[in-house]
Amino acid sequence: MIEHYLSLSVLLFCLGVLGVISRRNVFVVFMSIELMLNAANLGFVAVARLHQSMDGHVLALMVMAVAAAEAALALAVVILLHKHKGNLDTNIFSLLKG
Amino acid sequence: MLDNLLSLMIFLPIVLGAGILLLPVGREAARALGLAASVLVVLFGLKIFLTFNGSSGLEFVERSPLIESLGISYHLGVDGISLLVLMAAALLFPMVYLLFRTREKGYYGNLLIVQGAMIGAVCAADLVLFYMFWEVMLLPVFFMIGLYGGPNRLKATVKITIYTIAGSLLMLAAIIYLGMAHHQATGQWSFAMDALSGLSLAGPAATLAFVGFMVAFAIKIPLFPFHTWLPDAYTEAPTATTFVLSAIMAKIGVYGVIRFVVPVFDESFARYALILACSGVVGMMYCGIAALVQKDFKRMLAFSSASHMGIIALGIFCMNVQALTGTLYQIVAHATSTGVIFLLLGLIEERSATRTIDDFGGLASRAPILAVFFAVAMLASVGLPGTSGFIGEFLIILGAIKFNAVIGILAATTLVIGVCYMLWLFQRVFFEKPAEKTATFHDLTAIEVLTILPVIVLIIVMGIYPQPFLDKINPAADRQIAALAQVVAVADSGDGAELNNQGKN
Amino acid sequence: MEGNLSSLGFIPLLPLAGALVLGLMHLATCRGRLISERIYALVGCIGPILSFLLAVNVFFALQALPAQSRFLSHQAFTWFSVGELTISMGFLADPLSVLMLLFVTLVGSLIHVYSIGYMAGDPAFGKFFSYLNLFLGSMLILVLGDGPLVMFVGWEGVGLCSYLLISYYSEDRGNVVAGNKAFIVNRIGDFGFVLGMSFLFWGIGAEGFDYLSLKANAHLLAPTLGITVCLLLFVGATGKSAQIPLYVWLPDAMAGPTPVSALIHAATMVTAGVYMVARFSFLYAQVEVAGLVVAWIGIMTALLGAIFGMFQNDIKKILAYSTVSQLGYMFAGVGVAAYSAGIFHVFTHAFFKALLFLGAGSVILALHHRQDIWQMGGLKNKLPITYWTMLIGALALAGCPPFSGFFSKDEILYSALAGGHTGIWAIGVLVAGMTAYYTFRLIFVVFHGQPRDREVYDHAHESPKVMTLPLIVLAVGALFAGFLNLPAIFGGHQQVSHWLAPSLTEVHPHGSMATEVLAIGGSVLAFVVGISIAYRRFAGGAEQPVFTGFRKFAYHKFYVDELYDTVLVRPYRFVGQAVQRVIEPYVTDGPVRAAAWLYRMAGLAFKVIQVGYVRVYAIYMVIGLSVMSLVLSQSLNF
Amino acid sequence: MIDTYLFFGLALLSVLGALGLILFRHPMNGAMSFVVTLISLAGLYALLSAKLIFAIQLIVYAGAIMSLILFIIMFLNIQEEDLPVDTARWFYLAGGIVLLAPVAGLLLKIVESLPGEAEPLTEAGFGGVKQVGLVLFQQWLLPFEIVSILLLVALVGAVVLAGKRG
Repeated sequence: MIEHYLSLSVLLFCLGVLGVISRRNVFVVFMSIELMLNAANLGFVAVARLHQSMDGHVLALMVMAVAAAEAALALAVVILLHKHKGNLDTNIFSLLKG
Repeated sequence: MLDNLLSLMIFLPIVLGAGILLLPVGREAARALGLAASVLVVLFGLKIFLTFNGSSGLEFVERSPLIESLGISYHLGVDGISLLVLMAAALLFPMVYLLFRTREKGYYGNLLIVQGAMIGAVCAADLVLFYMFWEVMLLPVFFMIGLYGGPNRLKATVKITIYTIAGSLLMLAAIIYLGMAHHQATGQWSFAMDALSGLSLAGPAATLAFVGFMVAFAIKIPLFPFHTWLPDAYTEAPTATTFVLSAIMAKIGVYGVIRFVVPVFDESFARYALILACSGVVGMMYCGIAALVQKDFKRMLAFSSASHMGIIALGIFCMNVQALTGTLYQIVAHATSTGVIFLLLGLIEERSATRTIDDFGGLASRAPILAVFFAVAMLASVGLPGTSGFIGEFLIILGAIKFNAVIGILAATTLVIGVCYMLWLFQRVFFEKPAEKTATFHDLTAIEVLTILPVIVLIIVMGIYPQPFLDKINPAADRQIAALAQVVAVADSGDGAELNNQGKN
Repeated sequence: MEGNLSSLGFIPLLPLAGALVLGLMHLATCRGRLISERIYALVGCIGPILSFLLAVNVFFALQALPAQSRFLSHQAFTWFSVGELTISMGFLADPLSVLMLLFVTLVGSLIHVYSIGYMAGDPAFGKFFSYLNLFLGSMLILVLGDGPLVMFVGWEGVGLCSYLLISYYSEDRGNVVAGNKAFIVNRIGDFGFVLGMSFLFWGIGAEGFDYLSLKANAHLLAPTLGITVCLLLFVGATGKSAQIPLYVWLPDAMAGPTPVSALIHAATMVTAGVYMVARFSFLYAQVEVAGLVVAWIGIMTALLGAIFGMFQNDIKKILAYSTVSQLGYMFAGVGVAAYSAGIFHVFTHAFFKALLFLGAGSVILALHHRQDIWQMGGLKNKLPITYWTMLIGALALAGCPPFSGFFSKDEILYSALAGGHTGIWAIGVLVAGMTAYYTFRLIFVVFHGQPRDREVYDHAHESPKVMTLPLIVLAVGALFAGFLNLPAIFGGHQQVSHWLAPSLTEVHPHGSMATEVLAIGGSVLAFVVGISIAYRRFAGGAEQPVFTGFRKFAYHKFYVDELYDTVLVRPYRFVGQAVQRVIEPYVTDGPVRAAAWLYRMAGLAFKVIQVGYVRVYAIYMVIGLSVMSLVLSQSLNF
Repeated sequence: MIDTYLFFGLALLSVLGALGLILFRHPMNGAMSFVVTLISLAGLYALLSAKLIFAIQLIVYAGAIMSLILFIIMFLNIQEEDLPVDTARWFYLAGGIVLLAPVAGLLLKIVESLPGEAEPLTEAGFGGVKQVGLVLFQQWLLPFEIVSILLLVALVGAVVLAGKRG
């Protein structure tokens, strides 16, 4: 049964990656990253169930904390970017172009 | 407190330097602090010199584990080989603070750090510790040239940094190889010199490691053809940095070869000594000839310094006690003479705001004391008997002739080559009619005279009565040559035979 | 070691201390003249004179010893000691060095006194005396040093002083260039000297590197090494003593003040090479080939110097070439193993050549620094003391019996003839004739005939006593020094040769009476012929001739300077330029620059993939992840 | 048995929600669809007896974080014409799938090779607040504290960034 959970986790993770590489909207990209984090969380919790150990839960908690921190910062950045450029297209932020 | 003299000499300047950089300290305060620290270091250095026994082993040893699992320890010590290099690194610095006052505080901070790191590199008896100091030594130079240098400083500083780091990384790889070789041989990790010099290394990997070390040191010395960073760096660096580079840092390269390469890679060293000696001699001639046509006198002296370093390095490769002692002696002799020359040059540049040789003339009549000081240092650098330069140069030539007559004869051309460009420089700058830019030139002030005078006296004393210095060097040099001779005798076949036969002559 | 004499160390130390004191005095007061010339002169002369007195003392101490053990030495301290090399700062007084010592300190003291007059009014009076003292101290170290290395200290020291004094009037570029030339050419010689010493050390020096030990071990030296050592040392001598091919610096060295020319470039320093060869007589006696090379180079230099001397117009240049020529004689002497003859000529030459130079200085000063002999004439009446003393010097130089030069020169020529070196003798006689010719050409043109420049003549005046007194003393020396070594044929006992014998390794040739008469006859004949030609041409007041053909060629010194410039100096500079412009940037620095260029190119190439879009970077990551997964799933086994 | 049905139901919902996230054009729709995923994930946590995580998933994720995102989306008042045009979206998707296939393959292979099967029943209190709290504050105290610093930094950073004037 656990492998179903883990397989689902893999599937969700891949969908998250697809979201990051196929979309240009900052929000969608951001939420896709959240999706990947959640996929990882599912993996943690599933394996915790498998081993009857709650360390996985703790890790999941930490991931959530990180996700929260990330959300706070990322959204602040998004607001800034929107203020600067008035746009949400990731392709217009290309200052790193070599 | 005085039990840890070496640590004190290393970390007093480093800590103070870091403090000056990080804390809000004024420019003059930084200079005063630097001066105080360097004077303290001088006192410690003198104490070490006077209480040094002249045994062949390490003295003033400090040892405590640093990374125990890898056998890396904080291991310091001084022996006859490092003593005079240590003296050069310890004694010359106060002059810089006394003579130049127009720099920013960061400059003094960097100067302190570089001094501490150099003393650390000279005293380290553990390869990893040595490597750490070796790298720390470069950083302040990077800042001093990059921030306070001449108009083309960026190019020069990038070149010296990348060039030197490239060499250092090769050395790091070689150090790691040595540690592993020790681990394989004894089952224990160690990077201590005494442990590593007992290894018998053979095979292509050992040769590669030897090359790694040699390249690192050859770049620092610099040995032909790795000298190309030097003219730019010496020319663009502020004078005090040039002084540090030429008078002391280059010597640490030479010292590194003697201290680390010769005992550890004795076999490879003996095998490639002839090639290395050729490189030294060719470098001496090449740079000497190049010096003659320079128009900028700092650049000319940069080439001159490189030329002398060729001869100094040659002394190591001759593998006999005269040449080695000559090299060790010449390290200090050259540090003092070139040091004074560069410092005086800095003063001249400060006063007349030019470095083009053609802009000068008649300084001897405007500034007779300066001219006398310069002349003494110049004569020492061309190896006139009665100055410190002669003893070392003669011993090296003598040893070179024993090693290989052709090399010896070529080495002796330094007598002529050196004098050609030096006299020409002296003529154009100090003699002839006073030029426009030197019309209002004023002589050294009392403080400047008092600052430089001790070194001038040292140059002459070391030329007339060198034996006390040589007594401290000799036992260690003897021991090293004896160890080397044993290896050469054991490995004696084809190419080693010639050396040995000449040695018994 | 037959005895220890600690006063030996003071002989060089006194002038050196004088130099230091004078130098400090000069430096301390150079901005305003606070110290009068009298004090400088006093301090400057006290050292040399005390040294002279000490030297006399040493001479008597030595004389008191039995002939074969006339060695006094003093080891001041261990100079340096490394491995088998141990050099002590030691001084050795033996007959040879004491002879040198006596005349060096005597002539040196006299010239110091003379300089008080000659340099009066010079703005750097103290500096001049400091240099002069330094020179004398170095020269005394050279003479007294008990081994080649201590000698080398003095050897280089005198070279330095020579440089400093030639460039003394340093505002004039020409003088400085002349000084540089002297120093560099001397350094080329020193190059040979250092190599010679080194080879000698590895040959036989391990047992002790002083003359006495070396002499004791000389027979151990391998023959080929012996030749190498002798020739290399002789290279040193050619530099210092202005022999072919390194003589070119000496004529230019006349740029210095005249007392300097007299002391350094005539009487003392330039004879150091001869002294050195005589010092190493135990080596040269072993390898005849080396001796022959020395002799032939010497006699050819003598000939060349004489030829050049005949066609010069500058009074000091004439004397300079004459010095070159006489030095050639000396080398011919020591080359044919007549060491005592060579040294004796050094000894007499010091007197008469110093005398001639000082006389020339007196003339130059009288004429307000005019040196062209064709502006002089008829000065006999205006400068009587100078004239008469110079005449004595000239007769001695020309080899007129019984002046000192005659005996010493004759001794050399006789030794050459008796030793079977007829060619050397023949050239020697020819040169003797030429010497007489150019010497009297100078005397006649300068002192006889009518004044060529009336105004100059009217302002001429005899020099002060402080200058004429040394002239007179030296004239006495030039007149009588020859009698010290009177050969048997004139009823003498050759005291000097006997005195020198313990220091030298020489075999006196036993020529027949006929040889001796032939030698003397040749010399006298050459002198008579030379002087009569000079008399016919110049005694009546000839005008400056225009040189053409060979004479012009000789006047321009066979264009040797130009040749050296083209063959050595210019190529050297050219190589320097090539290194600077081509080799340094493209060859030695080439690989470094190429590496930097490659790095930059690689950067440009990889820049393409840095598109700047976040999404693309994510794709790169996924690509990497994908590749890693592929590899892992191949390699992992479940 | 029921848990199997529940699992597949929730799994289907979560995948559909995720697909909605990456396919809907407007971020608002995407976000609403993502909420579905998050809630169904919370259900899955419950199925795995992770009670505390279940609760936190609902409260913090589906509640706090998502409402923050939605708030910002609405705050920025994004119009249809502001949205970037996703050119060649299908190309990227297809390419992404091709690239991700080996990754997913590898991961699934690892999942398949997991040893053993979970106990059907858990201890009483597994995943409860108290038990997780004990683990958290006993074995994971230091990381927990570090996370608290991280949150603080994020807080300060957000304030600084948002406070900047364009």
